[in-house]
Amino acid sequence: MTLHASLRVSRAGFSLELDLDIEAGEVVALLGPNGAGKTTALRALAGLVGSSSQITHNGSTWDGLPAEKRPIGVVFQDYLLFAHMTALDNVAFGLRARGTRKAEADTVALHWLGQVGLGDFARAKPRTLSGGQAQRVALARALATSPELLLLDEPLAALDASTRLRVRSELGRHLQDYPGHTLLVTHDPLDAMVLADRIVIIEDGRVVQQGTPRDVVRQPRTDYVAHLVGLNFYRGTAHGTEVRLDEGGTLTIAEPAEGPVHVVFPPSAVSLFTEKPAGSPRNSWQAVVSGIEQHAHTTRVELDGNPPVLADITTATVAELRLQPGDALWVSLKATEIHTYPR
Amino acid sequence: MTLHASLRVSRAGFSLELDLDIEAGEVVALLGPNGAGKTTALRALAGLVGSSSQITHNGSTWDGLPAEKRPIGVVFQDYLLFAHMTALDNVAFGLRARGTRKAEADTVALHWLGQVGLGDFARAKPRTLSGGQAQRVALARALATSPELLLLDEPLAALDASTRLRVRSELGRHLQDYPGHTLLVTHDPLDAMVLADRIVIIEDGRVVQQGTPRDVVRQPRTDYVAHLVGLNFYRGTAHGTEVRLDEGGTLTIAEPAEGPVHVVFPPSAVSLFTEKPAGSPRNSWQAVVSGIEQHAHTTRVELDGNPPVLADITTATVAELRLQPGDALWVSLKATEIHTYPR
Amino acid sequence: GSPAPAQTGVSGNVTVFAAASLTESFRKLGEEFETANPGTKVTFNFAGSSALAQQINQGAPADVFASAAPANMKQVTDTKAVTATPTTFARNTLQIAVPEGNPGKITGLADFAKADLKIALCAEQVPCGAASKKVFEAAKITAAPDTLEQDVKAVLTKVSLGEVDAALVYRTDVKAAGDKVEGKDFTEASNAVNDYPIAALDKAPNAAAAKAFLDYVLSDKGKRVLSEAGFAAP
Amino acid sequence: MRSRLPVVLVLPAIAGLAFLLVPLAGLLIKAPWATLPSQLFSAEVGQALRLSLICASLATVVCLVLGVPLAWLLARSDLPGRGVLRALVTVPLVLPPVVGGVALLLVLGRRGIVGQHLDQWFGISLPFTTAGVVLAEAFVAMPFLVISVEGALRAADPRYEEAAATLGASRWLTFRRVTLPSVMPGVIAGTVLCWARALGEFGATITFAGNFPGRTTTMPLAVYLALETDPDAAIVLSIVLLLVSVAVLAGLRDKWISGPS
Amino acid sequence: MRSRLPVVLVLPAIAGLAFLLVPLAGLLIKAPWATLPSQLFSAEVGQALRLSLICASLATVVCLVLGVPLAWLLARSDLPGRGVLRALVTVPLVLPPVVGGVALLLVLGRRGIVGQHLDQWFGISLPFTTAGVVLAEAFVAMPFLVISVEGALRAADPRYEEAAATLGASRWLTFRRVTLPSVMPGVIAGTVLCWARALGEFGATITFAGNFPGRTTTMPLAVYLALETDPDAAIVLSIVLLLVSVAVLAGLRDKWISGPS
Ligand SMILES: Nc1ncnc2c1ncn2[C@@H]1O[C@H](COP(=O)(O)OP(=O)(O)OP(=O)(O)O)[C@@H](O)[C@H]1O
Ligand SMILES: Nc1ncnc2c1ncn2[C@@H]1O[C@H](COP(=O)(O)OP(=O)(O)OP(=O)(O)O)[C@@H](O)[C@H]1O
Ligand SMILES: [Mg+2]
Ligand SMILES: [Mg+2]
Repeated sequence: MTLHASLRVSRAGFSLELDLDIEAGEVVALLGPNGAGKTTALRALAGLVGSSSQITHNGSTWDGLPAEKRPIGVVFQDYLLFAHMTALDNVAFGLRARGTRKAEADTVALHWLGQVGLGDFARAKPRTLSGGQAQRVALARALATSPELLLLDEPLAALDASTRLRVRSELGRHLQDYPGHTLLVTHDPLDAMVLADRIVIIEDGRVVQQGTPRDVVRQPRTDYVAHLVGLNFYRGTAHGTEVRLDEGGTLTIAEPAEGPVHVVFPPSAVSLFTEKPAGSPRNSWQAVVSGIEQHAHTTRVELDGNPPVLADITTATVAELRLQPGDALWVSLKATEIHTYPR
Repeated sequence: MTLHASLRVSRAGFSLELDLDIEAGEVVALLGPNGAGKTTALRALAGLVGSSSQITHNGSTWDGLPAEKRPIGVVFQDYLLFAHMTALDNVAFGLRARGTRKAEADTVALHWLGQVGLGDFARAKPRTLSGGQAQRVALARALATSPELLLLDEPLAALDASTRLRVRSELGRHLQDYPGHTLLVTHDPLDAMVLADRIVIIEDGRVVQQGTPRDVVRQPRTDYVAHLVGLNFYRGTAHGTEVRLDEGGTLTIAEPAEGPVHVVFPPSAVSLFTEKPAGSPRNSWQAVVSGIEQHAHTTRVELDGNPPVLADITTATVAELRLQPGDALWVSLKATEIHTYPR
Repeated sequence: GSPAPAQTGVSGNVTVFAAASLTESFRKLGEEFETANPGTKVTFNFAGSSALAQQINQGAPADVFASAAPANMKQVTDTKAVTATPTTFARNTLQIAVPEGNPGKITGLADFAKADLKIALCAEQVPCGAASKKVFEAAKITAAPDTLEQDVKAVLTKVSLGEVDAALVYRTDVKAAGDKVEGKDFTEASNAVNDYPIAALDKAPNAAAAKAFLDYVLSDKGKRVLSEAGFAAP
Repeated sequence: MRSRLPVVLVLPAIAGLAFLLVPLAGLLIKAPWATLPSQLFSAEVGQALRLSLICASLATVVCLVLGVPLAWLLARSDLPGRGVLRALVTVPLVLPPVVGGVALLLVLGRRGIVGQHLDQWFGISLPFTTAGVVLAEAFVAMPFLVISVEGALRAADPRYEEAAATLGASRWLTFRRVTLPSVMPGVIAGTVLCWARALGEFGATITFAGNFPGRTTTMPLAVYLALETDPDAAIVLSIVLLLVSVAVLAGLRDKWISGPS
Repeated sequence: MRSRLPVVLVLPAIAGLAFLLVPLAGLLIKAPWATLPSQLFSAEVGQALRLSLICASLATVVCLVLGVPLAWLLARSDLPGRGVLRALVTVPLVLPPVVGGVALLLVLGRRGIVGQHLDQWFGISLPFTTAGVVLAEAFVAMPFLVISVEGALRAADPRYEEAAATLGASRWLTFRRVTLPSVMPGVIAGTVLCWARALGEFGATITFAGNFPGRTTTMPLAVYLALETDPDAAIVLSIVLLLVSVAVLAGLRDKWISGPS
């Protein structure tokens, strides 16, 4: 059973043209930069925005069906919890709207509040909840009605790092058991990677890449996607084991290729030296440090050169090299670490 | 010049007791789980919450000073952009409130909008901005008045991954030049690590750990912090090179120690085998796979054992071992990878 | 009656506070007075007599007060806003008012006791209600009203819309209401005659003109205008 | 923690308060207090007061039942000509109440457009009845409710209603459980206006429902008639009406307000 | 995209609309249209209409200047006894307007508590002047504005005001640039109520300001006098008042509403 959606929304200065197929049980993540139209796509699916979209599910069409008639659950980007109801009543609302009796709805709602770790907050009013707590209530509210299509607009964005891991794996477990279709809008490639079976990346209202998380991670097709998955990314033209990059510079690769290719390698594959390295790496060029960022276990160094490059090095190396912005260094890279694929 | 703040807020079921010193030019990140009181602390500093806090700055006290008399800039967790003003007017508001003439205020505001990449959206009303765009306008609004104390409540939370990197490094650059004091509330350890000179971690209204990002990363003191920085974390008692863990199990370490210690090691230091490994690692025990998560370049495996442990392994290894939840495996760990420090 | 006043040579503004039921006749009188006394201007303040009495007692700059009932005049003499003795310049008697075509088949005052008819009377507190009460007492009839209205106009509205079958109102009001209301005289009406008193105020800003206007109302010309409106001479 | 109140706001606020309250104080000062107890406990005054409270409350209920949906229709539907409708709804405010009463008689009176059928077919006659008082008061007071509630509805964030729709709530359920509670302050303000206006209603009531003690004589009618003969008594009666309404409003509002928030 | 309007809301809404509009239709049907043009273009009616519009608008300005700050004080400050103040502000609604006029006379009349000093010291006398009309209308209409605006203020999210404070805005600036624009729909609703109520004001006006053509005779007073002499003309005058107010409201509201949103 597939949900076919052909979403078409146009408004001044922006148009969305997005064809989405979501299998039953499948989780599709919609990734894209701010303003790409992710929320708009979600609203079109939910029936909240006037559009000429066509949606068919299980042989029936949703076109013209109002939001409340669609078997959906939505977690909104800014929660939209009903301020005058308790957390419990918020979660029970969807069930009550479907005619479930109060006692039963409350039991189910309490279960879902427990699932998001807020069992003790059943009687709390939304305004007394912290941002993350509110987000988790919104999540419980959307899940409580067991919808056929679950729409999540940044469901984890406001959660703190440790709660996020917990809620994410819980959400992951639920989505695995969940027989319906799921569309997850997120900025976080890790959320998409962990939760989604397939990733659709849109920019400016159009799909720029889609595929399994593994494919997207390994073979990004735009700067945005490469940035997202943390790879150095270039366009170039291959002749055998040599790739001439469009923005300047040449790289030697291990597996021969021909024609226009994308070139990627992880920042951790890059080594930095104060002197021109001898040894085996067949790629080495000079570059100037333009930025340094301390990450948890490594340091990311941004280098301007031909080509420019990001390098992840150990903190020990930073201290040893006494790195400062403006320093000129030698960048070196093993040909075997470079991955190419046709454009 | 130091800003001394002794923040005391009490409300039903929650109290905050937090002493903070922020040097001029210093960026302090306040980390903590949902409901820990981060926003409350920020509101007490801003003068937005009735409290018996004492704040002194540059020899003068802020106690009893209303919010509008404090030289502060705040980015709120949910933006709070003025809906009836354009983005430009929002950003110019603080300058206008300080008596700057309209033309000048608009010029400065436009500059700041440009800084956050929204120069083209000067005339847009907040409701037409996407979530991330709105957040960036809020950021520009707070920065535009060049406040002495900058308070940021999750300033990057709604930004997409790629914009986030860009805005984060811009923010980082601004904070470096910025002579004032900065308090950054965030869930994201990476934001804290990249932007902050010092990290203060609170749980339930109390400081549980503080120090430089490096110290916090290397020597977490609570489960929450360990989780945050992605380390396996245990409490134990050392006798020479042997540590008896409180929750069960024993580990052999390289550097001898005595008495109560914390024990940490990164998930990437853990290897998994289907058979008991021979070879050098002096620590090996049996454990059962309880969860598997696909990350960008590695796979994280959660294992139940004595002790339980997280392992990061390559995706190739996952395929090779055909890992499934419920599988029993051998965990192995080199003694040299384990770091201990006194409790 | 008194003779028509000679040209007095008065000028300026004269402010007359007059009961609303005098609106039509006093406007006419005012125009005639202005023509007869060039250089004068009559300004009217028409409202309920009691409201006018209140205003005068609160220091309103009135020259003349023409009340629809002695009781309201008494309110201003009580406070010494008027110390001269007021003069009665017109009288009004009650008539039975029925809607056009007399759907209730009203023949006389006795019909007012019928419970199945809709009957409107003035409330006792207002002059026409007090007069009605006197009439019924004299005729030894217990009226069965459905409503006790606050003024004659309210009663007439109900008669003209056919909401009630009969009402007791002043002859002048029946006349003013036109075709939609028919008036029927009845003998007991003579038991309750309502006097309209008029007086100049002690603190009248234009005492001379006030006197002149008062005299004009009491003159034969004044009487003619008032009798055209249905008032009886005092 | 907040700064001092700004003079530029506080001065006009105090002036406004004085403007509204000093005349009331004037009434209190000049009132013949000696007669108050005898007035207060007279059977007639008690009757009028009870009738006033009952009729104003019933009229308010009528207004809530009809007016809140009307406000919602004006604020949320996409009817053509909403602007004109909205203006038309305001009109009974402008109509002098006596004319409003005449209009009601033209429609609901014995010979009225609708009233003649009510009379012939069902034997129902509204003028001169307590029901007539309620109708007259509701007619005059409803616009206050409609306009207040409509204002509140248009200020409310419609995305909460979208959230309710995605949870499967029909428009009616959404209205009841999401929209209405979120505009409660506006509804309360409108209800207060409406009740107070109904309580003070005079012109339309006496024109449509007449004045018969115990049946249609409400306090304003009693006050008006007292003004004719004994202005002091009228002032005392007004003060009684005022005190009762202040007591009711001060009492009820606090209860209502602490409820939903 | 949204579902059909729910019957349970639409039916009462339509009933409410009918309840308000059918009596007006009744007036229109029974009005002696033949006399309309002559009435409409008579100098007196023109004068009364102009005076009505001017006085109601001035009274609305007075109410805005004093009432909006008062509403803000009631909604945002932490004055003790706010509940009682709020109820007191509602009181002029309940007061029969005639008594309101008496109260104004007691205070601002030539012999009134304040008025005698105004008269002695400044030679200002308010009763029986156009200024008196404005005051009487403002006195009666202000509570409508205050209560509407206060309701809107209490429904508005105070955190936006906090955000303004952190940007260095004083309470006054915050009020002007943040609070007021965000409660604009409520202010507009209140202004409409206030203006309409002032336009229809009769009892307090005739009592406090008297009934002097060209100076204090507003349309409702003209209607009252017409009822004395020619009831049909009274209906025609009322319709003129209605049409003008509908035109003004329909015109203005659309302009105001499209402005801030
Ligand atoms: N109500 C609206 N009216 C007009 N334009 C809008 C409206 N909402 C969004 N837009 C515009 O439509 C485009 C898509 O916005 P959308 O909210 O779908 O983006 P998004 O991908 O969800 O962004 P974000 O990640 O920041 O939430 C943007 O250019 C935005 O400015
Ligand atoms: N207005 C309020 N009234 C009562 N309790 C509140 C209020 N706001 C927050 N709280 C409570 O105070 C505590 C601290 O909340 P706070 O918002 O400071 O947490 P936080 O650390 O900012 O959380 P988050 O990361 O989710 O934003 C929580 O227990 C919360 O439930
Ligand atoms: Mg979005
Ligand atoms: Mg927070």
